[in-house]
Amino acid sequence: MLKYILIPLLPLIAFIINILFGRNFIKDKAHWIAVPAVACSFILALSAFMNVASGNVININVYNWIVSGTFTVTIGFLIDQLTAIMLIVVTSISTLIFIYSIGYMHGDKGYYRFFSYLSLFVFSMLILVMANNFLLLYFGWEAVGLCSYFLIGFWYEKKSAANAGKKAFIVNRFGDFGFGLGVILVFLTYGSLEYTQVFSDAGSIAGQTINIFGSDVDLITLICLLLFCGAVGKSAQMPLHVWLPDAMEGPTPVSALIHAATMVTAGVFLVARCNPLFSLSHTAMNTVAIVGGVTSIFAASIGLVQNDIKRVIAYSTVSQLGYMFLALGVGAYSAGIFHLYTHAYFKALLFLGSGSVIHALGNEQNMQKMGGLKKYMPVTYAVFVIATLSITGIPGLSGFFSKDEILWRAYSSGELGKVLWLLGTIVALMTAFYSWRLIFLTFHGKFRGTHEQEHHLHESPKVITVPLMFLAFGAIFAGYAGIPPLILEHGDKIGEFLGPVLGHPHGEGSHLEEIMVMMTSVLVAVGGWYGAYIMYVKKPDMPLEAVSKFTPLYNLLFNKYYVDEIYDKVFVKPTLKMSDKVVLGFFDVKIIEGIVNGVPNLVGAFSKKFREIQTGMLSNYGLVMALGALCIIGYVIFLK
Amino acid sequence: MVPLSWYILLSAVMFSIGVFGFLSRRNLILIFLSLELMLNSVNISLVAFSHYLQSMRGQILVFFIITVAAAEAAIGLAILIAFYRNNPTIKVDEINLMKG
Amino acid sequence: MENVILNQLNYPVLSYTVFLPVLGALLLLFMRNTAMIRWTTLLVTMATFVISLPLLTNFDKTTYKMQFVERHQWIPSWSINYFIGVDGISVLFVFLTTLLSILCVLVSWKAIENKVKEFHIAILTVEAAMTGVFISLDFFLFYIFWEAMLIPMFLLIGVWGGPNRVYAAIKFFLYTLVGSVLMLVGIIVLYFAGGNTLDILTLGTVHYPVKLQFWLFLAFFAAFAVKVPMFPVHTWLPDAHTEAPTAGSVILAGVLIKMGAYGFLRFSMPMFPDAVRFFMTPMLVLSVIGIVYGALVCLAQKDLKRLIAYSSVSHMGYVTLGIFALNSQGMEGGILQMLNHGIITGALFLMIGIIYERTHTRVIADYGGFATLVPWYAGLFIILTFASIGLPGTNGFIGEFLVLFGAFKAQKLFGVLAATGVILGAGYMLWLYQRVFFETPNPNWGPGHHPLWDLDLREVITLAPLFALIFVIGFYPEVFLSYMHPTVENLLKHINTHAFAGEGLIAKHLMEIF
Amino acid sequence: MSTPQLFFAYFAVMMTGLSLMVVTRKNPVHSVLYMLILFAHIAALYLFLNAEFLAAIQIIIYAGAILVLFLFVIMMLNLRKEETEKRFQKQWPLGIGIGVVLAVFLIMIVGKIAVIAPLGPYSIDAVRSDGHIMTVGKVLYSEFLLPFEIASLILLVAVVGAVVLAKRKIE
Amino acid sequence: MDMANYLFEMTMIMPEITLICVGLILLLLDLAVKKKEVIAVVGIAGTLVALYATYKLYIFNQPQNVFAGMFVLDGYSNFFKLIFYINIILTICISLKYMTIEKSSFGEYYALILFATTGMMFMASAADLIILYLGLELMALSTYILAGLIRKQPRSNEAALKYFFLGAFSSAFLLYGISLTYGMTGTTNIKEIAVALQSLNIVDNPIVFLGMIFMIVAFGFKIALAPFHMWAPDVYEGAPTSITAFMSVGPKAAGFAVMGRVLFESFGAMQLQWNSILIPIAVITIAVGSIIALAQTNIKRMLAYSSIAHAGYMLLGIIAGTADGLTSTVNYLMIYMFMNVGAFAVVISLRREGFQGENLEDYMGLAKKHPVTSALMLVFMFSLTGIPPTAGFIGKFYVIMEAVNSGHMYLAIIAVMFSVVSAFFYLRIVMYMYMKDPKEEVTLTSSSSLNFALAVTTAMVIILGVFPSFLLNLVRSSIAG
Repeated sequence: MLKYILIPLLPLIAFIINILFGRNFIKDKAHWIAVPAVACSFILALSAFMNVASGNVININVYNWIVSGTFTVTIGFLIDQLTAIMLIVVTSISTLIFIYSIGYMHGDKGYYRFFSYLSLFVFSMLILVMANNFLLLYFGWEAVGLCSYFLIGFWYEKKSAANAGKKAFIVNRFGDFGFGLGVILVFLTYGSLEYTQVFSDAGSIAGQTINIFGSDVDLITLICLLLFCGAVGKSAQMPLHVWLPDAMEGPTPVSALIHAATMVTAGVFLVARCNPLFSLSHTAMNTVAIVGGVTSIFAASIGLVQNDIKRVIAYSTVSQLGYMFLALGVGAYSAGIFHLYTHAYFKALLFLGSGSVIHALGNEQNMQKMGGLKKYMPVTYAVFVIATLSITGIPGLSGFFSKDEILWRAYSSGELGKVLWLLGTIVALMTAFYSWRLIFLTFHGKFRGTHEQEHHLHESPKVITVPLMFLAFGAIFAGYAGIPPLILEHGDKIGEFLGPVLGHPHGEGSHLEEIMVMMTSVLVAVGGWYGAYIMYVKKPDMPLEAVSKFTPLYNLLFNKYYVDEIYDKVFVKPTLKMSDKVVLGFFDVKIIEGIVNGVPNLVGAFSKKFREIQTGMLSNYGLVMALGALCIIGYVIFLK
Repeated sequence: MVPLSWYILLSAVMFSIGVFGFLSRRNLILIFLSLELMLNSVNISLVAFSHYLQSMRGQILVFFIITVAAAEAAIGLAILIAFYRNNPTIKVDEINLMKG
Repeated sequence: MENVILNQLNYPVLSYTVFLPVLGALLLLFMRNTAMIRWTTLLVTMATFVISLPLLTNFDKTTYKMQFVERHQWIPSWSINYFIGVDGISVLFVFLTTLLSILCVLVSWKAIENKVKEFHIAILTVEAAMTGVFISLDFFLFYIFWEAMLIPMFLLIGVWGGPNRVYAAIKFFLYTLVGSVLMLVGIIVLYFAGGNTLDILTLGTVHYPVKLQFWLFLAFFAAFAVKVPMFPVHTWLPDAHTEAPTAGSVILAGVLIKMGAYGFLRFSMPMFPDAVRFFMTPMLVLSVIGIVYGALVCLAQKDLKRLIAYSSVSHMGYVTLGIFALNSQGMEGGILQMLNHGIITGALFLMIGIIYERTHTRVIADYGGFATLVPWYAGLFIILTFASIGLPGTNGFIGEFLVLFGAFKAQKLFGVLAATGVILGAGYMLWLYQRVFFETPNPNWGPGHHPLWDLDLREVITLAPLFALIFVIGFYPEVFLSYMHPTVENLLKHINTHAFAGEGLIAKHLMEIF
Repeated sequence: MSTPQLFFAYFAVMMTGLSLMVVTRKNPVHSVLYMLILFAHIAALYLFLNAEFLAAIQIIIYAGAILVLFLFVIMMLNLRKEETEKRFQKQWPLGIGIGVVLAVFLIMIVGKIAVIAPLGPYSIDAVRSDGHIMTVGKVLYSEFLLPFEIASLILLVAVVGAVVLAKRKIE
Repeated sequence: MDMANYLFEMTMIMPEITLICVGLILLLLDLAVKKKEVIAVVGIAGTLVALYATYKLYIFNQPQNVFAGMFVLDGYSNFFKLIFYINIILTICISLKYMTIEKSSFGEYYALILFATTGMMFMASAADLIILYLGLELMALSTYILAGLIRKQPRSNEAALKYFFLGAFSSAFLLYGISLTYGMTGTTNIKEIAVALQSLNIVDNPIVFLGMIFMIVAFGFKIALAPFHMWAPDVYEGAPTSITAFMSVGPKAAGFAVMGRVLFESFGAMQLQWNSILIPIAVITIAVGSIIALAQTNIKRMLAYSSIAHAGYMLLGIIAGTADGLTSTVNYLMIYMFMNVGAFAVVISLRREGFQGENLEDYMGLAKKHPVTSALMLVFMFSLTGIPPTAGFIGKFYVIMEAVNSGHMYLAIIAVMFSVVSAFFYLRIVMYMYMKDPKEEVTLTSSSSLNFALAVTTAMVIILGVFPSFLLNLVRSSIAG
């Protein structure tokens, strides 16, 4: 039992040691604490995976966390199939990225800080996936947000970094607002927050309604939607996607680990985890699917025109996350998780590869100032191509299997599904286009940067390239865990493995259709490549022409549909303005303080007026006395 | 017979005149005189009550009032003189060193 | 005496806790040397803390009854007794009070340089009075402590405070006095209504007419709402917090404003159950407004201390929200949130005091880049920031979650609205943190200009207990929650069984009133 | 109207008139002299009410001592310019108003007053048989002994006070 | 009248006789002895003898009516006498140095204090309106003189003048009231009036009512109830500070003594009527006192208004109309004496040759140089505000309790609200002392007697605040028994 607790605990210990002693003692040896810790976690996770694979589900309660009246919640861990996969994804990628960071962050003055935050993140993420109840999940959920905040704002002296960190946290809070309420509602509905209990009772409330703000709402739908709010925030779905591109202000390993492979997929994990609840509500499922679909095309379209290498990948991430939600929404939970799993590898690879590029160029991120790096950085180029092949869904690589699974599931799940499939296919086309565009702009053609940069161009050191290779391995072969039954009977190992948790969805549709779907996706992948090839290699002038032809569209896309600007104008500015001018300036200062100070001032004014009655002349005094006596006589004798 | 109320009414009128004098005159000495007028009006009513009630109390009280009035006069005029030494006025509306 | 447990220790632990500081204050009268004064005060506060510890360790957590009770005749002609004791709620606040007092002395070690003796006398007397408030079981005694506290507090703000201290001090005093005097009238009415006694426990068992309950509730509300402070009677707080010296702010935020909420729990709830049920919704509304309002104002603040002060308004909104949710989660959350707020905001004020000693400015814009300049300080501050936001793992989360849970359970709308405060809270705190600590360092500071130095040992020691508590409560809140379970359960049972029930009856009485 | 009533009417008219003269004269000396006449009338009224002793001391003390003291002070202060200045204060209309209203109130309230309490032992005959002075004396030195003593104390205080306040030498 | 009876009657007024004799001795002593300290000591000693006499007279459980029912010796009067004694002692203590500075330390000063107090004692013991009147005049005449004792100072002259004229004016009202009451009831004996009211069935008679109103006006004047308070600020400001302290307690207490006695014993049956007068008076008094005090800059004047406000609070006990109510008033008086005289003692200590020390500005930064005096003033100010644990709170608590008990809730609320207003001007003193920087150096005059007075008053203010039981029992047993 202790070994399972150690999985999250080791990174925590690493964090504590590094944060307390890093500054003065450990300094640039911080990785000696962090890397072994997370590596051990990985090993322990593997053993846990083995244990689960042998059919055991581990559910341990460590101690009672909060007890209040009937409300009880424990610190406890559940390691089932879903968790086991997540554990592997998290710890393996973490380990690789930790190692990568040794090289990447070398010489940074916040080196120890970086590793401690990263360790803390791993701890939080592990808590998130290992929790056996909603509140502990929430704990991990918030904690990863915290780490994300720290790491995005790692170079806090840069205003944009500080802003981005803050933005990420606050935008996530919007999601957590719903998530928190959802957790509360779960308890109020089921009387427990434990997964096992909640999910076994899930069906008991089907059809119940709840009166909220005067209208009856389907209870289960409400719960699901509230929980989904959290997922939307964390996984950067519309309309809360705005933080993720900005999050690229953080160091690249962070983008890879947190903002591609692990944390952002927490939302997917959450929905998958709660599949017994979601399955009960069509509305919720459709919402998930639509949000996912819309987000994916929305983000992909933005990615088409971005110039910042990391931002392209970031939008790609958002888009891929949308894919996963699309999968979840059509009931293909295992497909979603499968894509999560494969995506973790190829997206981490993309990020780390871009990190390698950025590192080589001295923190240049604008692709327009790159080009022709192929010959300087062959390893990076190679892994980049692998990752791109994988993400675009070229058969034989991981991405193909998971992506195809999703598209097929979508296609086979009714009319909405067909629409979503179409959407997904278009996204796939776009994905292929911008991914190849990235490669062509970065690695092909002529170098467009400064001479000095050119002079320093070199392949990254081993400590960076080796993890890249490992990831590239994952990007190629991870997908073989889920070969479609169409191709290989019982090939969908992962689907079967997850079956106990996520169920066995079966779409309706013929083999023919399935093959057609598969062919289509391969076709669009190639089509995307071709388009990019034409535009960026064959006819390099074409993009400019296109821009001048479709200027409004280009501007719309380039400016990310002006979402940030709209939020700023509609939410942020008015709130700040209202709090300053209305709440503080008018209500607090004018009205409340006006009364508070006004009453004493009034009394004071009275005082000044009344003291004038005291003229100092004794006849006046006598007059007042006599008048007083008269009033009394008049009042009591004549009026009463 | 003269009814009791006549005396009392006379006393009341004199009392009111005294009050008027007290409130209206400027000269402190006249204010003082008005006070004496008020006291005398009370005395009249007391003696009248005493007479009609066939009780001695009223008259005794008058006796004391006159005594006190004498003492009051002595002290009052002494205060007046002491005051006049420092502030050569006895106009009541000029005496407002302290106010507010 | 069947509903209390007499003091089983062989010394009057509660009396010692209250009167040791008084004794210390008297002792200080005869001292001249400032170092000696400081050390004496420190020793006295520490001794008080140690003496009060058996309250926690020997506490019987299985009962709601008053414990460590002492009772002596005091003013027999009004049947008033010296009657003190603690239950699962008050014992926590005694702990908090004695703990924070030590820190107040420590943090003032260098900050206070004039009228040192008077300052420490004020600290000690305020400690005694605050402890007294929490342990009094006789209304008269309670009121004496309640008001007596104002005197040293008034001086603390007015004598050792910031530039606008006099205004703040007088505002604080009069504001709270207005509330208290109305409560005084309420107490007197209770005295007669409850059978010529001021014994709080006895008064809590009497069934008062509904109409009377309404008026009394309002009278008590006046006192408690001002102290909490609830919207819209909160405006004394920003001034008082801002102008007070660090120790004063800590006392204010840490303990003093808890008394309002404590008053609701100790008096309003058991004595006026019908009124409490009737006023539940208005109270929740005010709480929610307080939460959102306080948070919004924080967004607009330009002064460091003022911002924290307004955040107190917001946080105390959670407290009252939880308490008036009238379920065990809300109430326990509310109580815990009181403790949490004492710890977090207390620590925040300590921190601000520490930095103020170095920079002598409270304007946020004067800061910037302090994470580079004073990294340890920045590190501790971020912990407080997140504790204040209510991040899981810190104590703030437990309180806030339970409160929201309770509120949502009671009335969904308020739960939802209050939860928006969580978003705003993150907004203003993180923005504050960014402006103070992030970005490039403000050129005013740093080597060559105005030297800054990081935390020294005394300051770390001052802060350490609070940070420890933040995590202890965050990870194992049962440490404190376990004390309050029986008490809260009993209180809720009391409200539910004692209320006349019947909304119709309440409505009928209401018609009579208006 | 019977003879006593006619007498009373005369006194009433005279006394009211004299009172008004006292409070309205410009020259204080005139006021004092009007007062003197008023006191004589009052003394006569006392006689009318069978209070010979009081009538006597009204003349002796009030007229003889107190008024003389007043005159003395007026002379001493030598208030010449008094005659050229206003005699009433600014508030005199209010004074009149209050005086009139007070008079109206009092008249309305006490207008119908009559003796309702049980009568005491000092009927006119009883007083006549001993003589007024003797009767007063007897009562004064038995029943009203204590007040008498206090009155003496008051006089003592007056003496002390007058000396302390008005004596010339200071320090 | 046989001798034994006569002696017994003389015993009953032994305290008064003692004070008179001591007063006379002081007058004579003044001629022989130069040192005023001796006179003061003799005066205090005489007061203690009188106190002892009163203590001895406590043996009578029943009220003793002597001098043909003119004089009554009961717990009520005895308790008031206790207040008066303490008042004398404290006043003499704070006067000694002060009157020397004012160059008015006459022997007569001390004698007059004793005579004035004798008058008050007669008032407290008066069982007949004649005694009441004479006692009142004895007190009043003495205090007129005392107020004007600093002959060189125009303010003092003016104070005496105003006090005298208005006092005489109010006496006329009193007499008019007495005369009407006498006319209707045929008696001036306080008890017999009550009997006559019942037996003649004239409780509702407007003439009786009018008589009562006039008496209330006169009493109200002595107590300084609005609107009969107008003299108070001027006189308090102008009079020698020690006499201001004396006046703010003695005559006020005596006024309450007679008011309580007359209203409760004579007009007990007319409680509804007099309540309908006193309630608005109480409200106006509290309001006027508290509000106008806010604008004052002279501390004596401010304390004068404060004393007006306090009179309003005390009136609440009378309004309650029960023995408990009266008890609360008397209790308040006792407490008020300590805190008020204490405050004046501090005011006096600021007075020195060539420096009045009466402006609020003079208190700026006092705490810096004179922490002890400032601390004492702080105690007095908070006590006057009514903040526990000072005695002022006990006093207010009791009267408000009685107001509530008698069903005058709104009065209680008004009273407490105005006590908040009053807090502002008391606090201002504290604020000046502690929170402002001194404008000029203030040196304090102190003397052992003044320190003694300060020590006693402070101690009492705190002790009575924390352990009020002793005083409460004493008052209760005095008034109920």
